[in-house]
Amino acid sequence: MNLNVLFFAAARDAVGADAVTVDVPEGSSIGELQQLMIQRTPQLERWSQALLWAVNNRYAGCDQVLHASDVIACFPPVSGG
Amino acid sequence: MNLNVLFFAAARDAVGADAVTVDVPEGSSIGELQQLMIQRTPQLERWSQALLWAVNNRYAGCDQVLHASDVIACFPPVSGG
Amino acid sequence: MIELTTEPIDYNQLTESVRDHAAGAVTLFLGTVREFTRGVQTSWLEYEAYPDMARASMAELEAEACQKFTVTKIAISHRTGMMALGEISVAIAVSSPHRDQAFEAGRWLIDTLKERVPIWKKEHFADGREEWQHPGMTPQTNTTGAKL
Amino acid sequence: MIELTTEPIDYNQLTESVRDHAAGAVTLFLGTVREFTRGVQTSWLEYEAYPDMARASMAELEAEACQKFTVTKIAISHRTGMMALGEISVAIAVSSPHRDQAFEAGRWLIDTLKERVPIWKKEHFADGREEWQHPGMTPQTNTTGAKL
Repeated sequence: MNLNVLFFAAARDAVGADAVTVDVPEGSSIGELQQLMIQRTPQLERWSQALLWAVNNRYAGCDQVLHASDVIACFPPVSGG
Repeated sequence: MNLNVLFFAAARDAVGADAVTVDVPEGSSIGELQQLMIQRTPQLERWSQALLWAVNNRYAGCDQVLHASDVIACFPPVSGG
Repeated sequence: MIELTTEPIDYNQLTESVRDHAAGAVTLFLGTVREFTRGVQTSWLEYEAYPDMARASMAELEAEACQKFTVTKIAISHRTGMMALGEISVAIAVSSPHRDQAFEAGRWLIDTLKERVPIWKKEHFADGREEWQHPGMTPQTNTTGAKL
Repeated sequence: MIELTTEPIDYNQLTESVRDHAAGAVTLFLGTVREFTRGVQTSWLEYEAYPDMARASMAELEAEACQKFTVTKIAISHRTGMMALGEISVAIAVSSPHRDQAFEAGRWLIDTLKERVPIWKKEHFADGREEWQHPGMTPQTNTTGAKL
């Protein structure tokens, strides 16, 4: 299935795009998506311990299973306020 | 010596005046002044444990010795804010 | 900045007066006239001050807070006279490089102001009663002292 | 009330929105752009948000604070885009019957907003460097990751 992934802040700078579309097997998890993204964009490796993921506007853990309709985002630790 | 004593809030209501002049011996203390005031105005008795005194805009203890030029004030526990 | 006023407090001006490029945080505290206290309805409040000492005492608080906390600027305004429900009786603005100290100093200032500054509040209740508020003296005591 | 805006924050309006006859206390917190951090001079800041999630996340904070604390009303506004020294990046207003809870809720809201809400700050330093701020990643790490 195709997933659209949004990137923000330094993660967007690393990827070089606001969003990318990736093709993953049905039933893939956030953890698997992250591995794939790091393969495609080695600059993300540096963030591997710190990268945060959100699905449908909520933080998601590594084992959350993804669906084609999900709104997925990836970003570094937040620093608002 | 004559001392002018200011009263505020419920203490003023008890005394029935914003200020009174009392004649006390030279070298009198706040404690002695309070005893005298309670004799003159028995309604103050009720506040005897709680009455606060100030001399020249600072809180004063019972044994502070008074001088004719002092600005003296007497009032109940504060409740601003 | 220290102010004792009979006019409505302009907390916007107070807050602007503490803003500073050295500060990353500003806290503002407003004390407002609350309608219900322990189920009893208030109609309006009256605040009385011993003005000279109240000003001196607030200036002392400001100086003491600058010693105890890492603050950039402090502004305190207390209003006296009659106040309707919702009106502001006191405003305290603090700026600091960091938020921790802005919160701590703001909290300490209002707590200590309520303990020390010679200002008194008289409640005018909806049932027509009126009563000076004196912390540490129970309402029971207040009521029985009716000759006051 | 939750707001994510590119315009200057009107903290006066925010504060008015939480005032209430049920409240005896209002706290307002402002985060402002500070000139010096650990001796390094900032020229201006840039804030970026993930807007949909930031709004949802701030609304969650508001709901959670209403559970954890005795509060009357809460209003949160965060600004994004470029901000000059002294400008307000975030404002949080809380009203409560009593001051303890107004302070506690205000403190918890800004602390938790900084942990959770997907907004990022980029420092533009006076020496021309620029750097995304990421808590938990040391400036050292940030600098060596220069390909980013």
